[in-house]
Amino acid sequence: MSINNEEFRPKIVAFCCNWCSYAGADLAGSSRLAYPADVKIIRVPCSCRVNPMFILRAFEKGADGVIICGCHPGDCHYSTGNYYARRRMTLLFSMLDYMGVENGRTRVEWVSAAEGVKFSQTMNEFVEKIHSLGENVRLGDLRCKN
Amino acid sequence: MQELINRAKELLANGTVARVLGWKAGDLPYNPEPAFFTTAEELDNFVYNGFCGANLSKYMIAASKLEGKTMVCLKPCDTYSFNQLIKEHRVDREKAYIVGVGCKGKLSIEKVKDLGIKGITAVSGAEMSDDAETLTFQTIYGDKSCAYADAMLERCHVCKGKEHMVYDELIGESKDTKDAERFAEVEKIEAMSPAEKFAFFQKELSKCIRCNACRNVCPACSCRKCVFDSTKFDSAQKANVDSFEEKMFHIIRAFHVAGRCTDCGECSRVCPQGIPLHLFNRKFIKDIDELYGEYQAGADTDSKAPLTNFTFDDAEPSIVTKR
Amino acid sequence: MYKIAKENLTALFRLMAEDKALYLPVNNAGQVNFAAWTEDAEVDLDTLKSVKSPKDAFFPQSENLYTCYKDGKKIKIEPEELQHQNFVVFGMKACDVKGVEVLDKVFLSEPVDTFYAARRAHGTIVAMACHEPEETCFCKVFGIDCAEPVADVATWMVEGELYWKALTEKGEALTKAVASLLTETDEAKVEDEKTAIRAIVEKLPYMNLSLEGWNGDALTEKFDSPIWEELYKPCLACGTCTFVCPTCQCYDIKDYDTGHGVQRYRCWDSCMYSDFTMMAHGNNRTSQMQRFRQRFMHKLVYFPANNDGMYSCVGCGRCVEKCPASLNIVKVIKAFENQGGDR
Amino acid sequence: MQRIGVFVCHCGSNIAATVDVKKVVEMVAMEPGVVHAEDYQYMCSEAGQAKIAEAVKEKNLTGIVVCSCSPRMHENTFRTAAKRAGINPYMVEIANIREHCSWIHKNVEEATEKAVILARAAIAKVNLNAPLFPGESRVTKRALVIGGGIAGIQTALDIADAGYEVDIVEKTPSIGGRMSQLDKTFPTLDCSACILTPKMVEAAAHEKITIYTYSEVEKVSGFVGDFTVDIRKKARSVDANKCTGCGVCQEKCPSKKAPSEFNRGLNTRSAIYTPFAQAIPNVPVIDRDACIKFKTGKCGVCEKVCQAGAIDYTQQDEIVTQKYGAIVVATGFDTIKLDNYDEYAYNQSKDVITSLELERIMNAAGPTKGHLERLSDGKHPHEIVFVQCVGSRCSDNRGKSYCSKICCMYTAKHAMLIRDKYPDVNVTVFYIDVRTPGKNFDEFYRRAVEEYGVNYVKGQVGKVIPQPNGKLLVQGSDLLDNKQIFKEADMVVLATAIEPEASVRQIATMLTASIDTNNFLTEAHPKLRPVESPTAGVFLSGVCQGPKDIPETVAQAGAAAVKAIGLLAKDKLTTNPCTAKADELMCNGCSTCANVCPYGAISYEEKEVNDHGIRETRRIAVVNNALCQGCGACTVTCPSGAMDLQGFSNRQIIAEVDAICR
Repeated sequence: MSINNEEFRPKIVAFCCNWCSYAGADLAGSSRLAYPADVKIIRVPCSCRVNPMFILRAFEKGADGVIICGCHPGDCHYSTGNYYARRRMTLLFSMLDYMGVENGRTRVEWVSAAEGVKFSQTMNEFVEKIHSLGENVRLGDLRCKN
Repeated sequence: MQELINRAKELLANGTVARVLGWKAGDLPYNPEPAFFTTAEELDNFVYNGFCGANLSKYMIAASKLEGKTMVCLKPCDTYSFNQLIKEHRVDREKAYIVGVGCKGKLSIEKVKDLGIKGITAVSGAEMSDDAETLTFQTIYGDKSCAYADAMLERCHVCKGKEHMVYDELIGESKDTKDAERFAEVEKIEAMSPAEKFAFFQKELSKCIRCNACRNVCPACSCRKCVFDSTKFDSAQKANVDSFEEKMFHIIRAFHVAGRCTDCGECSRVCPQGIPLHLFNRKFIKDIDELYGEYQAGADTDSKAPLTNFTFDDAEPSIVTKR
Repeated sequence: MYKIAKENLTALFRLMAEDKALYLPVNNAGQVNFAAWTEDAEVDLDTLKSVKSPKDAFFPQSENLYTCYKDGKKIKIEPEELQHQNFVVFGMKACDVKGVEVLDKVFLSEPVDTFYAARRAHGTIVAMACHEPEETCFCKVFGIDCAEPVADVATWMVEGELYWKALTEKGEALTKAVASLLTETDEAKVEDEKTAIRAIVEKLPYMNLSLEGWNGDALTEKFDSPIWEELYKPCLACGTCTFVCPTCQCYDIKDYDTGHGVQRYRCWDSCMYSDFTMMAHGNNRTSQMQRFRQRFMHKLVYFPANNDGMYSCVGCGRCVEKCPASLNIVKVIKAFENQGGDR
Repeated sequence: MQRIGVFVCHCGSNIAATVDVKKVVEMVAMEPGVVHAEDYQYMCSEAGQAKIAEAVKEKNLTGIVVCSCSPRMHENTFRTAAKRAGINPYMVEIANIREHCSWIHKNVEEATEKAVILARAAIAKVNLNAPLFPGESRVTKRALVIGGGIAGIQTALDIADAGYEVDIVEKTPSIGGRMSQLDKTFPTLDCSACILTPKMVEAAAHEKITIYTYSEVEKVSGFVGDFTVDIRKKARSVDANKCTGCGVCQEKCPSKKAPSEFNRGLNTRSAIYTPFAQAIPNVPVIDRDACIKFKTGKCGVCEKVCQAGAIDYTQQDEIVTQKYGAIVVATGFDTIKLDNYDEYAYNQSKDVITSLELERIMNAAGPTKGHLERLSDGKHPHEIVFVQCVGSRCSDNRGKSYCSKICCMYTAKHAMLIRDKYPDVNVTVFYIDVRTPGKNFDEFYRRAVEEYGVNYVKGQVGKVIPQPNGKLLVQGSDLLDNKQIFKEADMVVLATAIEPEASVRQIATMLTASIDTNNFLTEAHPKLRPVESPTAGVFLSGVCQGPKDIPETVAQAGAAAVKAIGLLAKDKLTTNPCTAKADELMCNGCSTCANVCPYGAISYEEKEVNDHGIRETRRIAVVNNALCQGCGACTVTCPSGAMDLQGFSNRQIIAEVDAICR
């Protein structure tokens, strides 16, 4: 497989909570479960640390998709963080959808430290979805386009 | 109005309050301004009519820091904002003497002008005592008139009701003005295709001049330093070069007041470009009502706000794609 | 003097737009602002005032100054190109034209603002007389005659026809370029229109506003007045008045990281904002009262002091219409007037 | 501006095989702030760490980025190395170019490009890092052990022997746990009670150990070194101080129909009961659901016969609140429910039993007094079939995906014991694999086959069909002979999968300890920190962490005890410096942040501030650093961004986003 420059190569930011999803991504790594290199992970202590501004910022700077991964509801290391994240992200995603931004560009997935397979599968699916949506043109700052 | 002035003078005279927060007559028939009155003489300029749309609760943040109590005139919808400010410790209930004033719907001069009425030198029918259904204008281009309801602010057509949520005493009667569904406009947009939705908001937001009037008038946007003015977040903005920043600003503005916004409609009232900003806030309100149970910010001072609350079986964010 | 029938205006715009950019009042989502003409644009010449003044044709709300690119550890700087294409601003009112004159004082005096100067050099202003002035207008107070705008070209809309009169060389050139659509006529109708407009102006409520006492010498007296303390109170510290104003000229310079370079741009600033003139040590105006005072002192005292008595207000009345708290420059002037009387 | 050194690790070929590390070094050297970049075989080695120290010294570094394996692996290593080199440990960031890059990508060009981007993000973050300094908090020198089985008992004994107070909370009326239900233990075949009972007695007699039986943990607050726990002591209806343990009440109790939990419901017990003869404490409890007195108000026999006057029908649940420095979870296991396995006819026939039920049948104190007999008709069996992996290693979602680990050995044990005591009984074992790693384990299994003639059949049982003659028709497959087998058996014994005790979920939630999808508690590191929970101050002992046999459980119990002792031995703890912090000039005092804080770490103060010359008293949020765990919930709920998280600040995360998206 060689890199074709013509091909659409999405920029995807994945916010992963330190305790479950980041570990899940580590497990995907140590289990050699491949997913596209387009996904870049940012470690946050908890999904509740993800500010909607981070997500919009990513889109502003040219991201084509943003995914937030946290512990399964009930399993949050901080007991309640992902519950808050869940409400925040639901409302934010709904607003983006309301404004005509394709709703497949954002996603929340709960991935435990044991779910390396799920992490890899989720990322593969998400990248595929972004490929089908194509480049993000509705929510970016033109100045950041190359 | 006279009853209000008399009561204000009385409260000033007997020392109950140190000042009165109300509206002062403007230099045109339709531009009264929010004002503090400290003497009986100043109160001669006090006015309360259909053009007194301004929600005075936000001025109480500053007034709470002053010596003595402030008599503040709040319309039914303003009291929701005041309650919300109490809840967030931004105003001191003890420093306020709340006179709940009656309301028969507030007027928008923009709407009057959109009806082709210009050069206005005098208005009748906007007084609170007047039950007139019609507004009459004297203009330099002749006399004009329009139905009161046709000149009403959008928010009054979806009025939350005549009840004051918090007050010390009530003066004046209120009128039912609701004649539209609160979420009808939101539903209309929700029914659009993504491309239509995008085009609609792109067009509306392209008018934004980043004057921050919507933010600065908002009683919920009471931050000492807004995140958009702050270097601490690396998000300071002043004006756009590209259309993205308006979207960022308006999404975040609405998000930050989600669950706190009382839907007072001030943002839409003050926008110099007539952007229907309430459509953002009301979308969040509608989602909150549907997903987490009906919630009216400012209806009380102790309930848990939807975004600082949760249940174990809340909807997953993927519900957005499923609806 | 020429004229053109209202129904032929689209042809006129199309012709002008052939080799120049054309800005004119366009209704976008219910609001009229100056925007580039396109075939689909909903041109609106009837609305008296655009929400924003047309000053951004010469002084845009934001514009790039230069871009820095990274080249290894070195930085490459590319300045933004200056305006080099000719353009026309059509439908400016007398007050807005005067507003540009105010901006000229700022940007064309040394050191000359090259971005602004390039736009001025390439822009032709076609002004339009005010058919029906409104109650918020007070341009006459500043010596402006809205019946007879002074620009490259002056126009009047009378009974379905646009009357056209070139006043400058640029105006003559533009007239020549569109001559095929114009017909020659006399000035009789226009004279009648001017008389009618001037008669209306006399009836406007702000006509008798007095600027007495407002001049460059009034600095200390006005600055130290206790009136400001009361006047500013309803002010919400938004930037509406400054952003709709045809003469407000303050700007901020900011950097934007595009990821592959840094764009340095300038954008309008507002003296009403808490971070206005923020410097490393903090802010030299710490209260909203001080910022509020600054705006009016600048327009009515500091500016005339530095510009031979020219006020930095043209009486367009936009702030009167748009202030969310119903504050405005007229109320300020009047407040001092009353105070003067009491003393 | 920072002076950043970037160190790119080859990790042998783990990284270097897929990521062009030289190229990464070359690219990152051009990033703002980077003054040094190099690569090395193993950055985590002594020599690798020495390179960091050297560069810090030579280049005057203020920040360090290590491009290596997951920060969950070596962040601490490099922080410590930085500290030794004289840099604040929090000036170190890790770019995870192994787990998140080299191990999942095959294309070198692609992987290298991604490694560079991940490094850039880490560099962008370090540019905004600030030195952080841990605070201190006190340690309460007392441990709580949740669960009184062999794991809990051993942990408690070890901690107590080191001189610290320990409380054991056990939800049943006696300590002893699953091990007390076992008859014999493999591979030595010694009697379970004989080796467990002395431990139980020792624990009960230990002056540093307090045992709360018939008690449950109700609420946990606080944090490492300073937990506050509410323990609910359920009403026993018997005064433990007066009871002499004579047992008369149990004899005389007229209600004897309650199923015996200890005997897995194979027989019944009285309403007032001790679960088994060697119970500790030897104080009965009244099962209020079974007791006639509690159900009808009439009876009161036990009260009449009790010489000591210990019966107290009015006893109420009691809440004991205690402070602890460390908590050990030792909640153990249960066998899974077999409702999903109709094919084994467990619910249809009394003669299909689980292995744990067989333990009770084989035990002299069990329902059959130790005689091997069919529960349906009391007849002596001649043909017994054992089925292994019932619900273990299950590929569908009826059972468990994992291996329960102990079944192979106890099935061999059962087979051997039966063949030894009843040579007339034929024993057949159906197995998928026989797994016998462990000291003397394989020898043990081979003895079963070779010496005792147990018939091992490789294959699974498809169906157990109860026959009209009372026998059980077992249909299985023999994979080695590739044929179907039909066997008429008198008894079928199912080696049922084990799963964590159901209450562990609730306990984990209270402790904010994470659990995996199978409800096993997650260890802080699967290899290197196997007895610690990721939640500081919480340790894991026994099967609650994963399937184990007794020796492993005891070993882990000791290890957990040592970890707890290590914590209790400290007078003070350094706290995580990555805590939230409010900017007092920006804070509105709106209380929204406190509403979402799970630790109650935020309070408000009326504070005099100087806001650029404006002096006033404002209501301002203050974070207690010892309580704050650094989740960041408050930072997002704060609209102005006044509340920020040190180490994961808004600007740092935004810088990472920018670096990735550019």
